Amino acid sequence: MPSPATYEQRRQTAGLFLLAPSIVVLLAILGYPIVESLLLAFQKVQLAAGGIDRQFVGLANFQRLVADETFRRALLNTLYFAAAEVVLVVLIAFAIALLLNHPFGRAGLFRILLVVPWAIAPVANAVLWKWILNANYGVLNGLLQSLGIIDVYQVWLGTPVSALNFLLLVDVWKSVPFVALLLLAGLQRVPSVLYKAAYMDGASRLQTLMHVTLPSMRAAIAVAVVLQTIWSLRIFDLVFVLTRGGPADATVLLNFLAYRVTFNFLDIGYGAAIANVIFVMTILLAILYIRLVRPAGEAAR
Amino acid sequence: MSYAHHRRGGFSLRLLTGAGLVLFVIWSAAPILWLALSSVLEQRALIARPPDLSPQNLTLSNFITVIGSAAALGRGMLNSLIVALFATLASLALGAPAAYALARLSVPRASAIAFLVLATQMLPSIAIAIPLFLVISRLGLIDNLFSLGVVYLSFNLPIVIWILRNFFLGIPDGLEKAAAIDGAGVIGTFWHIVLPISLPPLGAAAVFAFVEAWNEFFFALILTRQSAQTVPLVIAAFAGQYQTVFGQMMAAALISVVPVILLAVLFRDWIVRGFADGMMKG
Amino acid sequence: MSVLLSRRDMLLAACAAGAAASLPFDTARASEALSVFGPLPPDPAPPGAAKFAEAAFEAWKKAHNAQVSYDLLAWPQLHDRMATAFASGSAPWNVLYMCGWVPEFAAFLAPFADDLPKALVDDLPASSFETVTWQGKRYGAVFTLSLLTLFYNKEHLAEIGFSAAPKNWDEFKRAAKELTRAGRYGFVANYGDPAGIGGTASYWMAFLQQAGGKMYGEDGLPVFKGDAGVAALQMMMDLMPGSDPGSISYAGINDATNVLMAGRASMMMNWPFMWNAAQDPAQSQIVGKLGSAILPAGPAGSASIDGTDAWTVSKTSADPALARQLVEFYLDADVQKRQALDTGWLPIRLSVLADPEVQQKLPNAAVVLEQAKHPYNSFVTPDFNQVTQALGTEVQKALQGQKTAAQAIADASDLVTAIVKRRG
Amino acid sequence: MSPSPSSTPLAIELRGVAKTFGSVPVCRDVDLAIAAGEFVTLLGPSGCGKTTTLNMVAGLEDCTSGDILLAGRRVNELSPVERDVAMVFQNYALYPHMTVAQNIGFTLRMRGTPRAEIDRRVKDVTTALELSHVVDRLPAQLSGGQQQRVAIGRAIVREPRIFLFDEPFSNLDAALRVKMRAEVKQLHRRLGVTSLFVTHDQEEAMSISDRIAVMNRGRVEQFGTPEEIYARPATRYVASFIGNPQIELLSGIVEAHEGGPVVRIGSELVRLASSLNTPAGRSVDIGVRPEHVRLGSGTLAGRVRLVQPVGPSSHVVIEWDGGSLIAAQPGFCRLQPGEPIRAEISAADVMVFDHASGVRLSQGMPRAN
Repeated sequence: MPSPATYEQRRQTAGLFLLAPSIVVLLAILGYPIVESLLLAFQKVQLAAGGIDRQFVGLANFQRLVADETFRRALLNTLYFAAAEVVLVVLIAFAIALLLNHPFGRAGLFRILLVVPWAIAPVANAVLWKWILNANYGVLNGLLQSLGIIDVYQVWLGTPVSALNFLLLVDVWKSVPFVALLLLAGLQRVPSVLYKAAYMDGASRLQTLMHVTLPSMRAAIAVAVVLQTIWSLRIFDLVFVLTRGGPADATVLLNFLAYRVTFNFLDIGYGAAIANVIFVMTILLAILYIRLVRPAGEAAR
Repeated sequence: MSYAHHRRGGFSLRLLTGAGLVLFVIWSAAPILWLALSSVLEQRALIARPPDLSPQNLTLSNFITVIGSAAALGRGMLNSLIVALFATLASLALGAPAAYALARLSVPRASAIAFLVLATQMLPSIAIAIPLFLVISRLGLIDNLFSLGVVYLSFNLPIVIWILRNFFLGIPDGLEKAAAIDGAGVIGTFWHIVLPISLPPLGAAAVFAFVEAWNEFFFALILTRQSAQTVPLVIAAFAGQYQTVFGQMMAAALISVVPVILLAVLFRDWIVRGFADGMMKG
Repeated sequence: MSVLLSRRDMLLAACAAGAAASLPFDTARASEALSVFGPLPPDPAPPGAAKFAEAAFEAWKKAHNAQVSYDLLAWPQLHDRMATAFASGSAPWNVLYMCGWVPEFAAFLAPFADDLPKALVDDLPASSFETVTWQGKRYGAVFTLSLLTLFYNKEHLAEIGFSAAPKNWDEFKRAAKELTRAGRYGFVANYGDPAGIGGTASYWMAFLQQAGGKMYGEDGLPVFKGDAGVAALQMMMDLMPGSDPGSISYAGINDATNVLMAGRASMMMNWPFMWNAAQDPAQSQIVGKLGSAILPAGPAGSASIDGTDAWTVSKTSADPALARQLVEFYLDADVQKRQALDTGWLPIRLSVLADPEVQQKLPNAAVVLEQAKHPYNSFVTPDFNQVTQALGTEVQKALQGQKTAAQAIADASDLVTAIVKRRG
Repeated sequence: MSPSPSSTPLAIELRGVAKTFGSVPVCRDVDLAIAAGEFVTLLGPSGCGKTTTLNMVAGLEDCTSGDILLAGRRVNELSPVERDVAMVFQNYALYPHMTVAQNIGFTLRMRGTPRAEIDRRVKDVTTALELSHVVDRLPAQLSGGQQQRVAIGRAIVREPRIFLFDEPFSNLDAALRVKMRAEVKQLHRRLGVTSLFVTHDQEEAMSISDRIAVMNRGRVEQFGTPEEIYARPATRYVASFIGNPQIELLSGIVEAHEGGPVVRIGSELVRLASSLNTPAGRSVDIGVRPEHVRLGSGTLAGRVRLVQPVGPSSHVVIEWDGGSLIAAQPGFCRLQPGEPIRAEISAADVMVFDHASGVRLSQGMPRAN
């Protein structure tokens, strides 16, 4: 008994059928909290007996943001941090993916080693790095001194620029594995016939990389960049353990500030406003990246 | 020069690759090595300057204590395993079909939907913590592994969809058409053709979902009490207000990473195998 | 022996407590059920969670036909879980541990401490109620006398001719300077985290009181923008040349404690719990070398701050009387004594502090008791976190040389005024 | 609608089929009637709508309007499997994770054929296609020709009603392409299954087809046997698409002349068959195929510009004041570039197209449009 739907109609129907469960799950779990947090950003929220007191205050929270020096500092820190992290993570991860895709790097051991930094519980990871970077008994100081690179122990987390960049380093270390895994998956779908063709055409390795590998990996790179941007703008645990935003707010990043305002100051409305700034920033950056990296063909679709 | 030979490269490239791999190993392993050392040394050796690695400071007491307190760590790991397996399997089971639909099944406004799905992950989790807690506590599901797993599912699902969708977009049309001609329906095509040729991204997505759920801290903190505590909370318990029991924390961290490594070993083949050859774009 | 290994034992005990607490609540319905929210050992945990007074605890439960379930969490996470639960209006606990958060959460707490037996209250330092009182009502009872005192390396001080700890600011500064040599530092502190009790701001508050200043006036507005405030900060700045330069980066007190225990710093301000840790050869290189003394006197004498570890009772508690009785049990003289002897956390009851056995086992008990005779206000308010964040950040800037003491204090005063006014 | 049982219905029939993507028309008003057992090719340049037409027959794309009938039954709403068609794809579209045997057997598996029968039929097919020794290999481990055979094997294994080929040889080198062409032709002769074949290679189309539908911009310009298409192209477009080297087209105006109309192209007067009955003054294009230019004598006086030997014959490009022409000479031509030469265009074989519409003016058709 043939059904009256054509191939395309069937595919579309099946598509809606396959998509629906995910959408339902996401809406059911995240729909209310997301809408609620958007609303909270326009409210003054105070703890009161039995719960919270909410009062609609329009744009007051956002006006406060404009005048908030810590917020401005956090915004600049975050922009620097996110930009630097995305670039570093994608470059390092790409290099690692190339290495692991090379016949020398095919050993399974390398792939297992790859995931370990990412698999360490973030709490333990942050505490580990806190010890490594300690100004008095940290092994990094000890190592660099014994190699003759530094004369005296350095307070890595003591000055604004240094502290922020060490946070960056640790987060890059932790973030590279997944992006490398993603790019490795991308590398593995570049048909070897393309490499063979490039070889036959006499393309140099660099040319092959630029004209064969990279274009074939556009999708994987786009995913990596967008996801890493989301994660970089959300970094929190490292700041919480390593520096607590210090010294003197030098390493306050937006998400940590949102946390501090929400959970330490219990200024829930203001915290929601900061969180929404991150939300909007992330969306804008994501759209930008998606447009930049999207293959020409898809743009026309 | 044969092509296989060319793949390996000339002397300088092989040297560069070798050096790169050495660097990669140092970069990945050195901090881990220090973690491992920290777990088997007395704390007084670690705060010495330089760290005192002499054998009399070696101790297994951290591991003995941590394993001795198996009630907490063991239960934490079991909880984490249940939650992470649920979140992983569910996010793949829901996410892969959704990604396929958004990539290839002419769902109207697929790009916009995909972006909205991802946008749910752009709001920092801190912002949704309180409303989410409110809902879950009204449902009486605080300190419940299922509710924690479902929350992780909602965090992993968008990322899984996004990763897989972009890979599915690159599958040549011909394969699906061939499958249709061969008599496979949409679901059959997805199951027999699309999934098997997408093992590397599926492997990456699975490892991602598992690790994220295994290690998630913030929601585990607010959504559990005692019985549903996951392993990151158990590890965090070694860091108190006045003292961090560093060696035990590192020992616990090391133990807790074993399942993830086992997973990586298990999925290694998925991560390695690619079917790019023979599916040139039509 | 049991003292030396106690930190491990306590962790084990905590795990056991966690396992016990995982029993479904329903099975406890038959008898009265109390849910207690508190920190995991080695932070000050209650009997049954930490390993002390277990028999007494069992007996108490039996006598009161009560089930006590513990919801224990690592100390740094306590506030977050509590804040989330309160903000959602669904905090399930009857008895809660608080650490300077009473004014913040006062709306959710019962002023049960007003009903405590007079005999008990009389045995507690009157000033211990300062951090648990809000708008005239007593919401909690501090259960361990946890005041900041000076810890020092006796060997190091002897080397520069100090047979006792520095008595005043001048001696303190001089000692710190002279002790900074041969790869060691005279002083170490954890100035990395500006906020909270034990944060940079609260250290400054100790100095402030030593200089004779206070935080707030009668109207609740800040009054520290005077000589005392500036002098306190200047004192901290003057100590810096004799301090571990890493101090500004140590976000937790254990970062600094480790430096002292490694023998590479000679003095630090720390909490009573430090004593036991420094005698554990597995983690300390200064076993037997540690001395403790009250904080050096400023122009107005010695002064400290309060660690404010207190038990409170939730307003929504089904059986507030039973909850109060549990807190009374925690404050029972015998329980307090076991707490001190078995865990190293000092008692709060004056009679127990004066107990010779306690003083003999914990030599610093006498010092802390002495310190308690001087002011030790932690100036907690509902916006304590926000105030100390702003204040501590300004202090950090001064310590880093970005601002003069006067500038930093003036700026801090403006910031704190704005915060207090916003609260309204 | 249903045909009477006695008549043999057409295997494939397209009635007014059109397809638009968004607002872009890809196929317009395509009519085709293909008899059972016929081998028909859709020929045209890329983008002419031939693959879309094929996909619509296969059921892989919907038609915007019109009807598709297979064996007399309207199948617009039927899925590919219900249409019982098999298809060979341009890049083979072999399943990269399946072995040769699994690739070929997949369609039977999808139909629930018993395992033993699958094995047997796969074995038959792989034997017939000389793939027996590679049945356990993955597609990536095969040569291009072997991949091609697997793709064909996958199509024939289930004995479909119709074969569809979508530029199946475009990835093969020239020699292999010719070989595969012969194999497919033989296969068709052996199985007798109606086949619809898409290519942009006119030579391939000519050599393999019973009939060819030449497509241009979404329309079928002409549907006929290879001979008809070559010798009697319906339009200037068809004429120029078919034949190698291409037909030469020369534009001019019809003049009345003693003995019939002529077109003046430079100094040469090209005589038109009088039966064309073209009025003087009309703008036309003259199409001259290389084999219809005779060298050595004639009225056309020009010079040799280029000589291209292609083996059995040589192509000589001659130019004169009216333009240039290609003449095909049998054998190896020894003319030198620059040499003066005379040529004659065979009046009987000249094709005349209306300049404006491109439609060929043929005998007995006094007027075009």
